[in-house]
Amino acid sequence: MKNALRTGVLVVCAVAFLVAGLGLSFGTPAYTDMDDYMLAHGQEETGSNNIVTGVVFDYRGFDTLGEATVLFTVVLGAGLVFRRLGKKEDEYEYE
Amino acid sequence: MIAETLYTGFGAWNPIVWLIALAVALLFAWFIQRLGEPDIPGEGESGKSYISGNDEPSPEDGHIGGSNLYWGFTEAMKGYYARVVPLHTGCLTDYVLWFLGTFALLFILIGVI
Amino acid sequence: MIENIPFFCAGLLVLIGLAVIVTKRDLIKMVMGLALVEAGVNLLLVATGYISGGVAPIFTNAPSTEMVMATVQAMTLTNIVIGIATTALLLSFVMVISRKYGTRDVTEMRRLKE
Amino acid sequence: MNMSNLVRSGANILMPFILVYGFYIVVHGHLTPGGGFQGGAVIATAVVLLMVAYSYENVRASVSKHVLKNSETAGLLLFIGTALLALTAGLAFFGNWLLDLGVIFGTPVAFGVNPGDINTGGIIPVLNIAVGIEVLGAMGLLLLAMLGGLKGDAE
Amino acid sequence: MMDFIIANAPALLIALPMLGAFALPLVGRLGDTPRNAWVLGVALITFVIAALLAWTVLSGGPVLYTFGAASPADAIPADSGGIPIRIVFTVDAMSAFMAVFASFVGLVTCLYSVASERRSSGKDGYYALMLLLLVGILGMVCTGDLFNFFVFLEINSLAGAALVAYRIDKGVSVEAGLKYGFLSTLAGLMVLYAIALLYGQYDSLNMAVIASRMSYTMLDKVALALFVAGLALKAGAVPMHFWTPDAYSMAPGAVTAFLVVASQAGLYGLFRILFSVYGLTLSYVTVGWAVIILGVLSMFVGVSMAIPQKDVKRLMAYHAVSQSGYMLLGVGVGLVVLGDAAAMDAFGRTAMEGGIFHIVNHAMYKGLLFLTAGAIFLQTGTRNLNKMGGLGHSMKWTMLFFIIGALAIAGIPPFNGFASKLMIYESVFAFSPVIAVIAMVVSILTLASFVKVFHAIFMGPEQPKYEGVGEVPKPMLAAMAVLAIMTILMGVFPEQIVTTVIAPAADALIDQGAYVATVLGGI
Repeated sequence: MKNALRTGVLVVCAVAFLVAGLGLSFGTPAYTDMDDYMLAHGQEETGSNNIVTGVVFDYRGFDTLGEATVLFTVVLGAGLVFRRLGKKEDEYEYE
Repeated sequence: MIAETLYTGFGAWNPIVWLIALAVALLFAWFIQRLGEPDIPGEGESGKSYISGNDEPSPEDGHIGGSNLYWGFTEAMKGYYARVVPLHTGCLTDYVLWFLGTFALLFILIGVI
Repeated sequence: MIENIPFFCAGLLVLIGLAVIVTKRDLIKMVMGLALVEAGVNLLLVATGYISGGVAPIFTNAPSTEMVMATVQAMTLTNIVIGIATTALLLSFVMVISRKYGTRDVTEMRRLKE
Repeated sequence: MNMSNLVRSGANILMPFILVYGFYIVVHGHLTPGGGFQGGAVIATAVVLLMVAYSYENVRASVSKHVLKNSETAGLLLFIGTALLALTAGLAFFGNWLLDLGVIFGTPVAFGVNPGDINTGGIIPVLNIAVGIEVLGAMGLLLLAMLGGLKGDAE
Repeated sequence: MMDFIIANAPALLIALPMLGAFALPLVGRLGDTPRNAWVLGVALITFVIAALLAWTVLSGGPVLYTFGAASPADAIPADSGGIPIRIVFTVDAMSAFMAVFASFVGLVTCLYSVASERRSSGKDGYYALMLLLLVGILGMVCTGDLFNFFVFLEINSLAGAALVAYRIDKGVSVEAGLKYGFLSTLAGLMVLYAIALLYGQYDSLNMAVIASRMSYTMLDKVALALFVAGLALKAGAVPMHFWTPDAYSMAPGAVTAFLVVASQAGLYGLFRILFSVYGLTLSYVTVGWAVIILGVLSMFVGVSMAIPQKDVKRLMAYHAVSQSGYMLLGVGVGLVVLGDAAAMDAFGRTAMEGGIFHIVNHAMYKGLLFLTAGAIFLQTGTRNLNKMGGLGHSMKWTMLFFIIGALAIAGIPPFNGFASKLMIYESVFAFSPVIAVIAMVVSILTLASFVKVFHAIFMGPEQPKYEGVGEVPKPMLAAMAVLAIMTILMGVFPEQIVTTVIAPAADALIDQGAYVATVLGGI
C-alpha cells in the first residue's frame, strides 16, 4: 500500500518535472530582451569584460550579498551546533 | 480617541460598547456575590474545605494534570484520533512524501483539470 | 523534442534526487539526494539560458559576439554557493545527531512525533 | 597521523601555486572566468591540502580560527561597506560609484571584443576581493568546525 | 538626513540588520552588555526605518528601489525596451505592513532573549542569527524580484534551522533543526525550479514583468503548483505541517515567537505569487478552492491535534497551524471571487481583509503565548503539562499575559483575535455557511484547549516542587507586556487599523494592474 502510494507520487512528480522539456525550446528562447540588454550595455555600465561577473556583482549584486550572507549564516550555525555547552547550561529533559 | 464601529458588511462590532456592557455585567456579579457574603463561614472546622466529603488531598494529588482534562473528548473522537495521530510519524521520509503528495495533487488539480 | 534533452536531464536529475530522498534511510544519503535535486535545478537554470551557437558571455578575446544569456549563469553561481552552504549545515546536523543518537537511520530519528 | 614525506613535500611545493592561482582568479574576476567565490574556494582548498598532508591537530595549531573568523568578518564588512558607500556618492545601494572615475579602478570600457584591462570595473574588483576573503574564511571555518566535530572536540 | 533615510529606506531596511549581524563577532568581544545594546539598537533602528517606510508608502503610494541604479526610482533604463534590468524592491502597502510588524516582533524577541538566554553559551551566534532571520523576512516581504525572493527564502530557512537547533538538548533540538532545514531547503529548491520555468519562458525575474507577460501555459501551471506547495510548506499548511510542532517545540521561546513571523513570510510569498504574479490569468476558482481546502484542513487538523498534547509548546505549535488556516481561508475566499466584482465587493474584500488582519493579530498573540511558554519553561525546566501546576501563585504577571493571549487566540472580545475572526466568519458565511460553521467550531475547540493549558499550568494548589519558582526577569516581562498591550489595542481599535493599514494592503493584493503599473509605468 505504502509502496504503491510512493510510486504513484513519484510518477506524478516525474510527469510534472519532465513537462519542462515539452514547453521550452532549447537554444531558441521566446524572449531574450533582458539578457540582450545586458550583453549590449554590460561593458559600458559595469566596466567588466566578463558579463557574468558584471551581472553577479553589479546588476544583481544584491543577490550576491544575500549569498554571502547565507554562507555566513551557515558558518554561524555550524559553529553553534559544535559548540561546547556551558557548565550552567543545563541540558533540559525532553518529555 | 473613541473606538469606531467595525463594520464587517453584515454586522458591527464596537469594543467600547462591549466594554461598557462587560462593566455592567461585572457590577451585577459583584452585587450578587456581595449578597451571599455574610453566609461564608470563617476559619475553623466549619471553614475547612472538603472535596466530595473527603479531606482536601495533598497539593500533588489535588491538581488534575493536563492530559486528564479532555479524556472524554478524545475518547469520543477515538475513531478520528486513531487515524490522524499515527500519521504524525516523526519520520523525515514521510514528511517529504507528504510534501510531494500534496504537490502531485495540486499539479493534477491545476495542470490536468 | 530531441533537442530538448537538457531539460529532460534536469527533470530526471531532480527526480533521481527525490527518489533517493524517499527511498534511502541513511541521513547522509538523504542529504546527497537533496544535493542531486539541487544539481538538477542548476542544470535547468543553465539550460534555459542557452542560445544556439552562443559562446560564454566574456568579451576578453571572445571568438564571436553571439553569446548565451548571462543572468542564469549568475543565478546558477549564486545557487551553487547556497547549495554548498545548505549541504554543509545539514551535514553538521547529521554529524551531531549521529553522535548523540548513535545512528544515522532516519527511522530511528523519531524522538519528536505525534 | 602525518602522511608520508612525499605527500608533505608535494603539499609544500604546491601550496604557493595554489595561493597564487586563487589570488589570480579573484583579481581577474571581471576579465576571465572566475571571481571571488571561485578564487576563495581555490584558496580554501589549500587548507584542505594542509589537512590531508599534515594531521588535523597540526593544522589547527598553525591555522588559527581567529584569523579565519577575522578574515570572514572583514570580507563581509568590506563588501557591504563598499555597497553602502554608493549611497554617499548619490547612487542607489550597490551603485558602481568607482566606475569611470579615471583612478585605479575606473577606466571606461567600450563595447566589443577586447583583451581587457585590469583597472576597469569600478567596484567589481573590490567586491571580488571582499568575497574572496570572506569565502576563504568561511570555508576554512566550516572545514575546521566539521572536522572538529568529527574528532569529537567541541569548541 | 531625514530625506536621505526616507529615500534609501528599502535598502537600509535590509543593509542595517545585515551590517549589525556581520559586525556581531567583533562587537561580541567587548562583552555581554555592549553586545546586547548593539543588537537592541540595530533592531530598534530597523523598526524605525520600517515604520518610516510604511508611512511613506501609505501616504505616497508604492515605493520602488532599484539596486545599483543611478537613482533608486528609475527601475527601467532608457533603451531597455521598457523592462527593468536590475533587482527592484517593490514596496507596496502589503509589503510595508508585513515589514513593520516583522521588525516589531524582531525587536520584542531580541529584548526577551536578553534575559531568557543570559545563561546560554554561543550568544554571538544566536543574536547574529536572530538579526539574519529578520533580514530574511524583511527581504522576502519587500522584494519584487523572484530570484531575490529565493535568496532571502534560503537565508530565512537556514537561519531558522540553525536557531531551532540552538539548544542542542541531547540532539533532539538538532533533530528538529534538521527536519526544518531539510524540508524548507527542499521547498526552496522547488520554488527555484518554478522560477527557472518562468524565467525560461519570459526571460525576466521581475514579478511585474512576468505578470504582464503571463499567458498561463502548461509550464506556468506546473510552476504554480510548485510555488503553492513550496510556500505552503513554509507557512505550515496541513498536509505539510509536520515540521511545525517539531521545530516550534524545540526552539527557545523567543525564537519560536519569531519563527511564527518567518512562516508568515512564506504565506506572504504565496499570496504575492497568487495575486500579483498570476492574478486573473490563473483559473482562480480552482486554485482558490485549493487554498480554501488547505485552510480548512489546517484549521481542523491543527486544533484537533492540539487537544491531546502534553507538551505545552507542541500544543501551541498545533494552534499556530490551525490559526494559519484562518488566513488561508480568508484569502482563499478572496481568490475564488477574484474575477467577480459584485461578489468581491459584497464579501470577498472583507474576507481578504480579515485574513490579512489575522496575520498581524496572530503574530502578536501567538508571539505572546510562545513567550509565556518560554518563561514557564525557563522557570520550571519542563514543558510537560502533567508535571506543572499551581504556578499562578508565583508567576502572576506571566499568568495575566497568558490569559490575554489565550483569550485573544480563542477570539474572545475585546482582544484582537475577535476582530479579525469576526470579519472572516461573516464574510465566509456569505460565501459558504458550512465553512463558516467549521471555523466557529475550531474557535471553540481552541478556547477549550487553552482552558486546559491554563488549568494545568496556573490553577490548582501551589506545588511543593515549584516552591523556589519566582517571576521571570524584567526584560522578559517587558517584552510580553508590549505584545499584550498591542493585543489589547488592536482589539479595541480594530476599525482604525483596518482602514489605515489592512484595507490598502488588501487592495494592493487584489489590484494586479496597479502592481504592474508601479514597476512598468502604466503601459
